[in-house]
Amino acid sequence: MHQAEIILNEKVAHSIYLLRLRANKVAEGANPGQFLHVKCTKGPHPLLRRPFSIAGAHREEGTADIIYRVVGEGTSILSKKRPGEVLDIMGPLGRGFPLPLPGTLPLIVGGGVGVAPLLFLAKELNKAGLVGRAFLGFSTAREAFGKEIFETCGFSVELTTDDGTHGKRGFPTELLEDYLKSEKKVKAIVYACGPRMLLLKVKEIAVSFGILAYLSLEERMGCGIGACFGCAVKSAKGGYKKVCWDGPVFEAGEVEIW
Amino acid sequence: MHQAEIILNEKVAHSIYLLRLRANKVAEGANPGQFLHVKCTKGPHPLLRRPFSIAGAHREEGTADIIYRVVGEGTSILSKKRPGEVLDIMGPLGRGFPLPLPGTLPLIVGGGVGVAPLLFLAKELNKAGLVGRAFLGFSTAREAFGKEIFETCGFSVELTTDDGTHGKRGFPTELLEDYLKSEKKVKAIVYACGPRMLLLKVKEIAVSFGILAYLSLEERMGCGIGACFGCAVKSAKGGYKKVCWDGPVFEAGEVEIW
Amino acid sequence: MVDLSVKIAGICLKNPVMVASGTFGFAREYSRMFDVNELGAVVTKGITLLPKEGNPPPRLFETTAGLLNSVGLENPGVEGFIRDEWPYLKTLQVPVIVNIAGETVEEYRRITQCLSPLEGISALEVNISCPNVEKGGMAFGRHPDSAYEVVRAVKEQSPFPVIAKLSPNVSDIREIALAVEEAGADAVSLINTILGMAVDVEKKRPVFKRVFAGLSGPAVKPIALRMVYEVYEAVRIPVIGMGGIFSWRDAVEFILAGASAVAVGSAIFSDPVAPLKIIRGLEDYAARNLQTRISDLVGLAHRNAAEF
Amino acid sequence: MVDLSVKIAGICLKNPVMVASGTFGFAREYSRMFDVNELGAVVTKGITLLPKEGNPPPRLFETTAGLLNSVGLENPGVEGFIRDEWPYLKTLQVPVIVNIAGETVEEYRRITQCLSPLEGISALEVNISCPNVEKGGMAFGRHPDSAYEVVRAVKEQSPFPVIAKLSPNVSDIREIALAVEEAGADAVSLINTILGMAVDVEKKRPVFKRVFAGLSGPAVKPIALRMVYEVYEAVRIPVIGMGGIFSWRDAVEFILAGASAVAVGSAIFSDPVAPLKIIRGLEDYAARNLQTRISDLVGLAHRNAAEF
Ligand SMILES: Cc1cc2nc3c(=O)[nH]c(=O)nc-3n(C[C@H](O)[C@H](O)[C@H](O)COP(=O)(O)OP(=O)(O)OC[C@H]3O[C@@H](n4cnc5c(N)ncnc54)[C@H](O)[C@@H]3O)c2cc1C
Ligand SMILES: Cc1cc2nc3c(=O)[nH]c(=O)nc-3n(C[C@H](O)[C@H](O)[C@H](O)COP(=O)(O)OP(=O)(O)OC[C@H]3O[C@@H](n4cnc5c(N)ncnc54)[C@H](O)[C@@H]3O)c2cc1C
Ligand SMILES: Cc1cc2nc3c(=O)[nH]c(=O)nc-3n(C[C@H](O)[C@H](O)[C@H](O)COP(=O)(O)O)c2cc1C
Ligand SMILES: Cc1cc2nc3c(=O)[nH]c(=O)nc-3n(C[C@H](O)[C@H](O)[C@H](O)COP(=O)(O)O)c2cc1C
Ligand code: FES
Ligand code: FES
Repeated sequence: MHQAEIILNEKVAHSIYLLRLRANKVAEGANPGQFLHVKCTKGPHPLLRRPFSIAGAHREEGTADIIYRVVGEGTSILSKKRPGEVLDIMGPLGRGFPLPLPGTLPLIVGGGVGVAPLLFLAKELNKAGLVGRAFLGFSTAREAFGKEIFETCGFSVELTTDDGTHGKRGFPTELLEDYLKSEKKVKAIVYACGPRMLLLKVKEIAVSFGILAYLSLEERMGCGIGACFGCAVKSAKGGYKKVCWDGPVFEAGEVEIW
Repeated sequence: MHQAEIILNEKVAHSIYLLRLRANKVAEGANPGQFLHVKCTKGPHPLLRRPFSIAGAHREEGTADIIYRVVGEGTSILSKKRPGEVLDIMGPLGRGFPLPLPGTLPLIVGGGVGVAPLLFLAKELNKAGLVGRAFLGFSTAREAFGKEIFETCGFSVELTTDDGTHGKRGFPTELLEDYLKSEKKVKAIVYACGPRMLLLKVKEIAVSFGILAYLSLEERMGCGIGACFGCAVKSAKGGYKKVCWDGPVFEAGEVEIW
Repeated sequence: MVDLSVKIAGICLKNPVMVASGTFGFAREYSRMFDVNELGAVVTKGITLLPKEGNPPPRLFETTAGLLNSVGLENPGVEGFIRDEWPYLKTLQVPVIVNIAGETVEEYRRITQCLSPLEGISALEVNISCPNVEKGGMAFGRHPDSAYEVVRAVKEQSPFPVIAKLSPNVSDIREIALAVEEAGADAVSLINTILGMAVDVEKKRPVFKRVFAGLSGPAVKPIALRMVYEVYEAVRIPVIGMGGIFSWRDAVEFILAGASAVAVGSAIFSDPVAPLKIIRGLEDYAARNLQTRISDLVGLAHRNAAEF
Repeated sequence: MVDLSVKIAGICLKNPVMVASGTFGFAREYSRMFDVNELGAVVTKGITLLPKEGNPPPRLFETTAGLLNSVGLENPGVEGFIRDEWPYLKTLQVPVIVNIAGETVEEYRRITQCLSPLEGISALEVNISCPNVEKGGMAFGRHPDSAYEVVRAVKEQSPFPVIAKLSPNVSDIREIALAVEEAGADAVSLINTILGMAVDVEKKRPVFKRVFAGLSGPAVKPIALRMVYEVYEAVRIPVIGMGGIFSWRDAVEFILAGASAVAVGSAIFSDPVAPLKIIRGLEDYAARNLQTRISDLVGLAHRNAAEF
């Protein structure tokens, strides 16, 4: 738990904000896929913290980013915070994306604000000398973000929108499938974050192509550190796993998404 | 109920703020002693509106003022509002101070933030060609406010503080009593607002000197318009009166303050 | 066009949004602020046989997202009501439901007799759930037998439909609902306030002179909703749902849980036109969900729960 | 210097602030964040005889100033607890209270037997109030006879003091408190969560698969406080108060209402060090009020209520 100063809190797309925090511990220790558990108010309502994936960590500046979509009370309060204000955060928490084995091509699949942790991942892959492909989907053009960052990291980026206003009309999982079909011999690993339907589809594709996929899941969270059993996801082996502690990133085969 | 734009929200003394609203209806219709019922947040908590006396109405500018002390959640939220934001208000509500009969000397007794409605009263008395004396009490020097305004309205002002850091050490009711003792023949009317102890003392003094006193009372409020029976004050005739509807200003003999 | 009308206890409401007893006075107060004829129905403050002083202040205390009240049924008595309040109420173009309370079964019977001649009353709401009085009130609503007795007595005298207003301060609200249904109630309304309290940490004593008070407001909504859901499954008479309704979303939750109509109470203090906003919100919701009649939504959560 | 220590059920706590079962895991999780030895006592997640999977997601849902949970007692079972959690817990320098639950009286008896050999357990907290399981749990806590039976069975087997954790979902919590006192409970703790629910208005069905869930958090505080006040008057054994405690002020309210100790639950999710802040707040409060012993404040609101 620390009090982190807000450096920046800016709209990057329609109802999507980037929030930058001065947070040395996060900047130094965070892995892509981990999250911050953020207190939106001091008061008793909304009671719970809100989890957000870390979208970037800048070790030199001692800062870290989250990118969030305004969907309800907590994120709406967040969007009104100004630089200079202080945010109470816990983290980095959870288990992030494992780096690919040498010689494996990273394929990134992101949907909507689920692109956030994948930006951080792309940067870290790039630092490790790895580049790959990114398939990104958004509802509509004005909600798209992040393309340039993937490109800066050396990724080739393909985009879809649900309504066809930007990139191809359709879903990024279709691009993934097409790519895998066309590149049969490639040894790939998939990293995905986005709506449940997207994750489900990625899992299906990974199974059918026999490749490894890592999915970042979402579940409502209480404690964020494994103490309350609130963030259960069905384990493939029976019983439940904790999204906050065993995840949020899981190998697709570990969990039952639906 | 109207949405009033905030023009100004400034500290005027330690933990005391003046908030100016663009509110034509209030500016035109308000009488001193009436109050506004203010919604501090859009959300469900704090649930209730907060009542504040009208501290001034500027008909020409179409604006009205309240002066509030930050004591809890609601007023703390209020103090963070900025000019340009909009406040949801009900009012002017309640029954204010009746003007004095001709030839009667108005004596004003205010304690702490209770001085707020009396500022408005002094201005209206002045407009009506009436001036008098004001006895104001504060806990300590840095919480004092309003003296100059009474003076501008032609009132002679005497001050007390509980700790003697400004004006006389003691309470404004002592000044009132001293004054009435020294000016036996004066035909006076007392207007008071402040903590319960002050009102009680004013009532006692009024009774013992046989003069009329009007007191502005406080009670926790729900509806603010006489519908919920929440803001009861014991009536001298038995039963209860509603502070929001029958008051907040009562002739001292109408109500039992303790 | 969405048809918002609902029928409860033989009364037709043009929309399912009423105001909760005790939070809307006798309608006249709020009629100065907006057109109360836009409401689905008006429910009056609780009326007793004789005038009632009510409890000493403080009577209200805010808690986190909730409100404790200890008004103690202050009201002008049935005669005062008929003399001072009814003349205005009877001019309304929406159903007027009169909320009644008593200390004995006999009092409930007599107040019903006094009100019987008033043409234009749409229904009586029998308050067997007020926690803020020394005698009667909630005491009746906590046991099936006494609840039965009171409702039976009112029903026997009343030319109007009878709605029984239930107390949430019970182990099993279905038992009470079944008892009042058996007694002839035409509908049930729930919940009344939940028994709560607050302590003044400076004075080191309870905030209220009567120690306990009734909790209402958004804080209680999940509890109220659960009880509506339970009662809907237990009885065949319509359910009027209330307790913490603040937005149209809350109202929809109650309707899906089984409420044929809803009442807005404490939220009115925050926003007097909350009921009107809720009506509009319901209309939009129904339209968005391709429902032509709001009444088709009543209890839908039960059917969908079975499938999930 | 204020003496914050209190004694409950024969256990000495260096301060009256514990954590509530189920919100603090097995202490190890939070020990990574702060020194849990600063707490008055640690209470574990509820343990059952056999491992329990718990309920399908979603398990949590936020309401206005409250939290609905349907965790369903997921836990590793008593053996798993002894193997995986106890080794850490026994190293703590503060009292450890183990919360237990069962579907039958026999299960409560057997789990008590399994735990009996563990030296270092300070007390058992008998959960007869969990609303999130199919069998047992709250069912026991809603009737004086079954509450008596469970507590009696545990008490007979237990070498440790026994705390009975009461359900608020009853008409009269004093009846249950009296029954467990009679059964030999050394203390009572209250409240567990209140039965509530939420409806998903888009999916038009209950949010939780089990429909009902348990409400906790600031929303329930006035109700919890009232029950503590009631129970304090009814029984002679000490009362541990909980339900919505968020700040030191809330804790003081519970203590004045009759709680010898308090537990912080949901607030920990908002602020993991809330219990520590509350301890400091209590200390300041007591000092400001010229109390040298916090225990002198217990129940003070009752004495002061009589005079006002
Ligand atoms: C590991 C993880 C990482 C996430 N990363 C991001 C991210 O990078 N960017 C982003 O925009 N969103 C992210 N989310 C989702 C984000 O947490 C929710 O959008 C946010 O909590 C909504 O809060 P609200 O108050 O605005 O909405 P509310 O009005 O409270 O609710 C809107 C919806 O958000 C979900 N939600 C609310 N509270 C929680 C909670 N405590 N835990 C989980 N879900 C909740 C609920 O499903 C709810 O229906 C992530 C979630 C998880 C679990
Ligand atoms: C007719 C009237 C006129 C007032 N005029 C002024 C004024 O001009 N300036 C000023 O600073 N204050 C005024 N007050 C008091 C002001 O309403 C309270 O200070 C304010 O409501 C506190 O809100 P809070 O949320 O900051 O404090 P909280 O934390 O809620 O409570 C602090 C205290 O304020 C009181 N309070 C809270 N809610 C209400 C309510 N709905 N109605 C009445 N009292 C409440 C309670 O006694 C409480 O103990 C007036 C009160 C009344 C009844
Ligand atoms: C100030 C106040 C007064 C009330 N008076 C009555 C009453 O006279 N009769 C009654 O049956 N219910 C009364 N109630 C209960 C409400 O009608 C309603 O059942 C309860 O407040 C829950 O709804 P809410 O959360 O929307 O307020 C009163 C509630 C409040 C807050
Ligand atoms: C997520 C969660 C899990 C809980 N698990 C248990 C449990 O296992 N055993 C138990 O007796 N109470 C359990 N409770 C109830 C709490 O211990 C406590 O009684 C209740 O939450 C009220 O306190 P609060 O409002 O401070 O949270 C749980 C509560 C929550 C929120
Ligand atoms: S959020 Fe508490 S265990 Fe995951
Ligand atoms: S505040 Fe409702 S009657 Fe005065």
